[in-house]
Amino acid sequence: MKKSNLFDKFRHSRLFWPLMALTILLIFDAFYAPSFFKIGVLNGHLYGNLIDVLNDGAPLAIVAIGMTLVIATGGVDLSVGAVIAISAAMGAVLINPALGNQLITNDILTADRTNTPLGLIVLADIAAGTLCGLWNGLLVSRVRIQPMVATLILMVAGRGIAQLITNGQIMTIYYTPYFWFGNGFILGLPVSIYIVALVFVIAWLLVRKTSIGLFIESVGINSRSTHYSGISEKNVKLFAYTFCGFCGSIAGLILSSYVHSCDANNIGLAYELDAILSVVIGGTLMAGGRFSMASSILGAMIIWTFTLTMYTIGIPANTLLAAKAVLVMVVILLYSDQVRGLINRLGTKKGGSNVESN
Amino acid sequence: MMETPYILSAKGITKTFPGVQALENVDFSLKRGEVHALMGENGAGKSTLIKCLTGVEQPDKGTIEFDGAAVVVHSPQHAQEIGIATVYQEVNLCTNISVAENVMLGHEPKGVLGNISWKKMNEQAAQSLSKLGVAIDVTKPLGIYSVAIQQMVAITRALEFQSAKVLILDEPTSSLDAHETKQLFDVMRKLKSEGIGIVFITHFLDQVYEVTDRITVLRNGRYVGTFETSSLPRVKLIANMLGRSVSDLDDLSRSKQKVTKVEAGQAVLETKEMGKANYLEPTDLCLQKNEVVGLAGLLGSGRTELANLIFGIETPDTGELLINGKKVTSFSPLDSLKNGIALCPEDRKAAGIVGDLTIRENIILALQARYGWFKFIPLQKQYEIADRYIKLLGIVTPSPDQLTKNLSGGNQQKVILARWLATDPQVLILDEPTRGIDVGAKTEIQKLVLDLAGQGKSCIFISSELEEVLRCSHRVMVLRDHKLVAEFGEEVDDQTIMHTMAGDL
Amino acid sequence: AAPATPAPAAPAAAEPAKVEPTKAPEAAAPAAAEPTKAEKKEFTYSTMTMCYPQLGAESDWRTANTASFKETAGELGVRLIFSDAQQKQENQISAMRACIQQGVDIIALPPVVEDGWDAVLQEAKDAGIPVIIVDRSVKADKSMYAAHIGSNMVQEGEKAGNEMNKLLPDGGKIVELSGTTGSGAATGRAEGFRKTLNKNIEIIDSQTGNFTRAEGKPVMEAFLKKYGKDIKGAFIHNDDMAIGAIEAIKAAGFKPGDIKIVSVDGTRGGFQAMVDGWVQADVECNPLLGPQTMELALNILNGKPFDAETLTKEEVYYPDKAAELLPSRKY
Amino acid sequence: MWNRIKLFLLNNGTLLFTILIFVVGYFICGRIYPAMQKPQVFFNLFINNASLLLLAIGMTFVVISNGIDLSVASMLALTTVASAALLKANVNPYVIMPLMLVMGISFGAFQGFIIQRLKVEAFVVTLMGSFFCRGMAYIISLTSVTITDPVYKSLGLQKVLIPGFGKTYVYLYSVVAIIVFLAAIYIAKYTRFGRTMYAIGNNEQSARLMGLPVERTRILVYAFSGFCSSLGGIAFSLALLSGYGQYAPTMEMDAIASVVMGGTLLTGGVGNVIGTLFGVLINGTIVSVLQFNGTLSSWWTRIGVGVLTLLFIGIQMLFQLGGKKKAS
Ligand SMILES: Nc1ncnc2c1ncn2[C@@H]1O[C@H](COP(=O)(O)OP(=O)(O)OP(=O)(O)O)[C@@H](O)[C@H]1O
Ligand SMILES: Nc1ncnc2c1ncn2[C@@H]1O[C@H](COP(=O)(O)OP(=O)(O)OP(=O)(O)O)[C@@H](O)[C@H]1O
Ligand SMILES: [Mg+2]
Ligand SMILES: [Mg+2]
Repeated sequence: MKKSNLFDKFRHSRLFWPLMALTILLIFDAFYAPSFFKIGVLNGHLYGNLIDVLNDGAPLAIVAIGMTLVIATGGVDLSVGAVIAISAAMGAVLINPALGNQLITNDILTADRTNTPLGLIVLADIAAGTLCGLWNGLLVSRVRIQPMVATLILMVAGRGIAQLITNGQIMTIYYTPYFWFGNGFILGLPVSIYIVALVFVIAWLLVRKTSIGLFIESVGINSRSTHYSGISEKNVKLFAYTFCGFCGSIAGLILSSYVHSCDANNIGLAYELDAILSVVIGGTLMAGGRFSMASSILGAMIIWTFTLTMYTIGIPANTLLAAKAVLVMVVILLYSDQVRGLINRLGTKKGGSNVESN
Repeated sequence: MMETPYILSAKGITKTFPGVQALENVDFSLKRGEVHALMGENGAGKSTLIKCLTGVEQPDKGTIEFDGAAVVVHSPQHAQEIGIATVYQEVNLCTNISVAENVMLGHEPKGVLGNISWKKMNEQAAQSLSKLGVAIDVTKPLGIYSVAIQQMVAITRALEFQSAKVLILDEPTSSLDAHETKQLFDVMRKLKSEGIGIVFITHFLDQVYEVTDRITVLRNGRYVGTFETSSLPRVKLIANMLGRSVSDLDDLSRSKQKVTKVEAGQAVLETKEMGKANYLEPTDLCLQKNEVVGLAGLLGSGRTELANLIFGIETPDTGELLINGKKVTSFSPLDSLKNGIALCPEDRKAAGIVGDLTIRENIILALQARYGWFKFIPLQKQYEIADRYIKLLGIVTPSPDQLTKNLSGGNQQKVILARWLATDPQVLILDEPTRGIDVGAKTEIQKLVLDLAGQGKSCIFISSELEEVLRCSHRVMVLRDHKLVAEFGEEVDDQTIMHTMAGDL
Repeated sequence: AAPATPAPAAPAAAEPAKVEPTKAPEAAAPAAAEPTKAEKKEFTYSTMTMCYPQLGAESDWRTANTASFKETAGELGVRLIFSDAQQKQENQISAMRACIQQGVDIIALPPVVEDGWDAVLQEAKDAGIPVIIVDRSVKADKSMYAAHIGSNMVQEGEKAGNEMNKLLPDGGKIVELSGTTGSGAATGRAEGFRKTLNKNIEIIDSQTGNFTRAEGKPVMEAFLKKYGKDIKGAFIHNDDMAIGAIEAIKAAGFKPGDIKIVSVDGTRGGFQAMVDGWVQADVECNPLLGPQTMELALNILNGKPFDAETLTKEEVYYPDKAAELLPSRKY
Repeated sequence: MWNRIKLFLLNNGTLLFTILIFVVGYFICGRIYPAMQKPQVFFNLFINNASLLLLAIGMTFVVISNGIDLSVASMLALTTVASAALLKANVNPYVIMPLMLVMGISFGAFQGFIIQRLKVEAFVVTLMGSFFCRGMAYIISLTSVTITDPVYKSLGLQKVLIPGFGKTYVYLYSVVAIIVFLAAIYIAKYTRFGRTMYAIGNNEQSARLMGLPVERTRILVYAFSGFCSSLGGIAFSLALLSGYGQYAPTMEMDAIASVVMGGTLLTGGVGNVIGTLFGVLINGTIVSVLQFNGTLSSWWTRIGVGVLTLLFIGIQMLFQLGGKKKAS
């Protein structure tokens, strides 16, 4: 009996549905793209599609963590893509500010040099992104602009700012230590996975081991009541947006490290939408309130598993977008109480004596 | 076809919510041309029964007969179409659209092109409202008016249905004053004489005995019985509702409770000419240790404003606020919380509960706010606190992990009270704490207030029930037109206060 | 986002415009509409106002193209009215309308797509302002604009196909990373490539990488996981994607040259990849069209003979010269 | 009389202020760039933004009912491709246009159904709808499809002279947009559907308990937005005489921005279509100013649009705050 209780508990946990979706996707892969599961060892580290999902999905997972908090407060952050571009631009420019207007000389290209120490680059990266988050937070919590509008402003202007930083150039990075974040390995696994874990742990400690998580949920559900309870709902929102900016900056760091460059126009393109989708696939409501960061990370993994699956089975390019729409819709319909009710009813009929437990 | 005397009857209604059996096999029948009271404690299932009758919820079991034929009511819209007009508990109107629309939408007068005729609509709405003695600008959005006005508008809307055969009123009087209530009753009597059946829910026994013909009592979701009002003594009614003897309750509500003596000394809380332009005139108020000060006034007299200013919801622009003799410099709920002030707000739904949080989380919310972001109350401690207050206030719930939005109105109010008691405040401001609360709980809350005063706390008690204010308070201050107009000691009688409130003294 | 578009041929610019007297008067139709202007005034660079509704700043190629126009205008003293349409055709069109109302002398238009220009070209014609189509072409009637200057995407694809043939004389399987689905550059290059590709070379997979580094990488990753060592070559529609793809190839443990790569653009990044040995051939696509366009504009305005169709010359670069040329690349 | 005017001014403060900002802003721009004083420049706003206006009208309704529709731009693109492809297949243009409208309406209604009945977030449903429509457009054709049909050509190039302004003109589709705009004003103010929309936007639960037809209204609102999008698509294909899956990238964001600038709150229940018209005009003016300036780098254009948007919303909010203070 205990076992079934455990299962029931699991079934009602927030991780259940995203895990289900991921499993179904992987089962599909098992049939149509068996190579998906091959994991080999190459140069002393693991290598394979599943590793790629983790590695490529890392920036999205990180952004999704921040986005979860913002959405939980009942807001949304459309600017994360632009924030990614700004922080990546910051890093690229600090590594080599000479690249902007001047011709590259061979010694720049071959020299593994940087104008700024790595630590400072990372700090500046993070500072830039966090500052953007702070700006969003101030607009939302102090100026009281609706979240979608407030972040739309940075969404539009942000890539312009990133271009301003890089002087409109696509900046290629030639500094090897910087590549470690996106391409390095620790104990056979990509560094980016550890970064996700680190950000998650920081966020989790911050949110669940303090009262911030409770406050965020409370603000998301009823910000007026929260205010009346003596909680500074402004600061709670400010925190969420700032943290989301912080997450964006880390994602910017990894993404620019992946491809050794910063293309202000394209880096992190549409990440805001994918991040929102990850959060929603993870079962957090866009109206705010209860949230689960782990589910959002799963959501990000679902999106990347799907993307790589499509590449692998070779879906024609022109049907990709429509296929993605249908998949995500199906996953999200699983959250609809109506649809779930239907599934549960079918399950109960089959199970016969299934008793609804509390 | 056989004409039954019953216009609406329900048999064997059963409704289960996750973890709560809200209704179990409840029968209810309403005659044409009667006023029928539905009575029961908080959480007895009154509102749920109404919701089942009007299609908001679908009952798990049971049948409904309307006008001699079995019906399944799909939705509130359907209910209206067949002739059931309803005013739900907690005002349920749209605050952004005009008063006239709130009254008329759904049966708005049409112009030549089938368009809405705004002129006619405004006229009709104003006329209907005036029947209840409300004269307001109907073109203004509803949201700018007080809860009481909104309640009147909701009632007007229900009455506006020409074809209605049944009118259901779920605690319509909880935020009305005596005069407005009387006007409502006049209208009810008139409708009754036209053969309309009226269901009336209230926690005010006086009102029940004033207008109703029959009473149906629910207890814990179960049907207790239906009685002729005239043949059911109050004590019996209460006994039926509570399912226990009421002699002790009776004692409590009749005897003066103010056992503690207030010692003059350092005021705990003092306002000096504190006010805010367009909000509240400069006001002096002084609260001693162990003291309960009652605020009396008509609706819209500025009591809530005074409470909000003291608690820091709004920042005063004149005068000063002293706590224990120290001047308060920054105003926000958090500052007040740290200064030991607590406020149970008037608008429970919008400013009180956080519906999707559990009862436990709601109760510890303010305490946690005082501890700050990083001093997290351990889970076990949270449960301890929650359990303590659930017991202390008698909150009816299967577990502290129930979502607060699933509680009945009265129990939600208790949760908010618990939230503030948990912070162990020095000054407790209660704005309409007993609205929508049953007799038993009401007495408990009154007792609690006095107990607190006995333990060295102070209290500001706002209520529209004069009797209640008098019973609990050591001093009564009367507000009128957003201004403090008079202050009375313990010996004042309600007549004096009433005249002061009305301004004819 | 529309991607790196082509338009090769800095050297071609230097060549004198071929005289095609019959076409000139007709193309310079504005002269008829505003005779006073044309007759009275001999245009010089410093009296000419040119409108350039740039399409966006989505790629290296595009920013180099913008810079070329701005620099040239600065050097020659041409008054340039520049705007950025952010990849939206509607913005390009409204920018053209704004230019018409400002009464510019000539409009140089880098169209985002070939269709949809009829109405606004007509408006320009009515206002007597000649239009030069830059880079991509438009489908409107030839009488609607004065001249076209740009490159031929199909030709680029053909060149890439020839290079691939040379690199894989014994045939083999290759993959294609194509540009943004539906963009002229992507369709043209794909079409040309297939035209010249030998029969013994098989394109086993083709997927879009949207002309960006970030998407080039995962697409290549997926190819490598799926086909592994079967892949002998790759045709990649621009250098940005090539750089992304090379990251994936590196990570999969391949050595430079294991997979023969033919790319398009000839940007600095592409050259660097050639120096490092990853890319075997890079088909140039020159964005520096500023000088050529301005000269053409002046000829049109002054009623001098000009070439109504200028095709920019396309070079192919190889690793041997890459290291030498790299420092001189402007973009 | 004066009282009535005063009342009108008070009740419509935000809207009037939006209009005032537009007028003053346009005037200042006209001083800086004299070419902008030409009437044709003003009417170009209606030519350039006809489709945006149509999309924004539908979006206004959706936003008022407390929803959001991210699929509008993709639906527009799909309409252009589908109609171009059908024209190529020699289908009668007079069959195609109603067909496209039916497509838009039914897709909108379908989205509304999922949102309302299955209780899925509007943001997500319409985002997926947007992916789906663009995806379908790509499946129909990857490249842009030219329209050579004479009917489309003559409709698309048909100018309508503005009476009293000499040779100043707009195109036929601009007139269509204005007609829809007027109809939308009527619907919003004078029909039960319109008023219910406002009620739902404020509080859906209340609207339901008031016995208003919540489900039907919400589905209709999305259907209306679908109608506006496909009509916008027809206008777009007339203007450009072609169909292409990548047309109007991110126009949904422009539409939302216009709606917001017009004073409609994204939280629902408040706003109107007249404001949206001015939102669209302001949006168009911002773009025009940057085009008339003609010296800015592309990144300054983006930053400029962002800053001007912020500035505008800031001014509007200040005014709203002031208005609230006065009202109380
Ligand atoms: N949606 C719901 N989900 C779970 N439980 C619910 C829900 N609605 C009501 N309940 C529960 O059903 C019971 C009956 O509630 P109801 O609102 O009918 O009480 P009531 O008699 O109207 O009380 P009050 O006088 O306080 O308004 C309560 O225990 C309440 O907690
Ligand atoms: N008859 C009325 N006409 C118009 N506005 C009114 C009327 N009565 C009250 N109001 C407004 O409603 C708001 C609420 O009033 P307020 O909160 O001061 O009342 P209160 O004294 O706290 O009474 P209660 O809490 O019993 O409702 C005030 O802004 C007041 O101006
Ligand atoms: Mg109730
Ligand atoms: Mg009050």
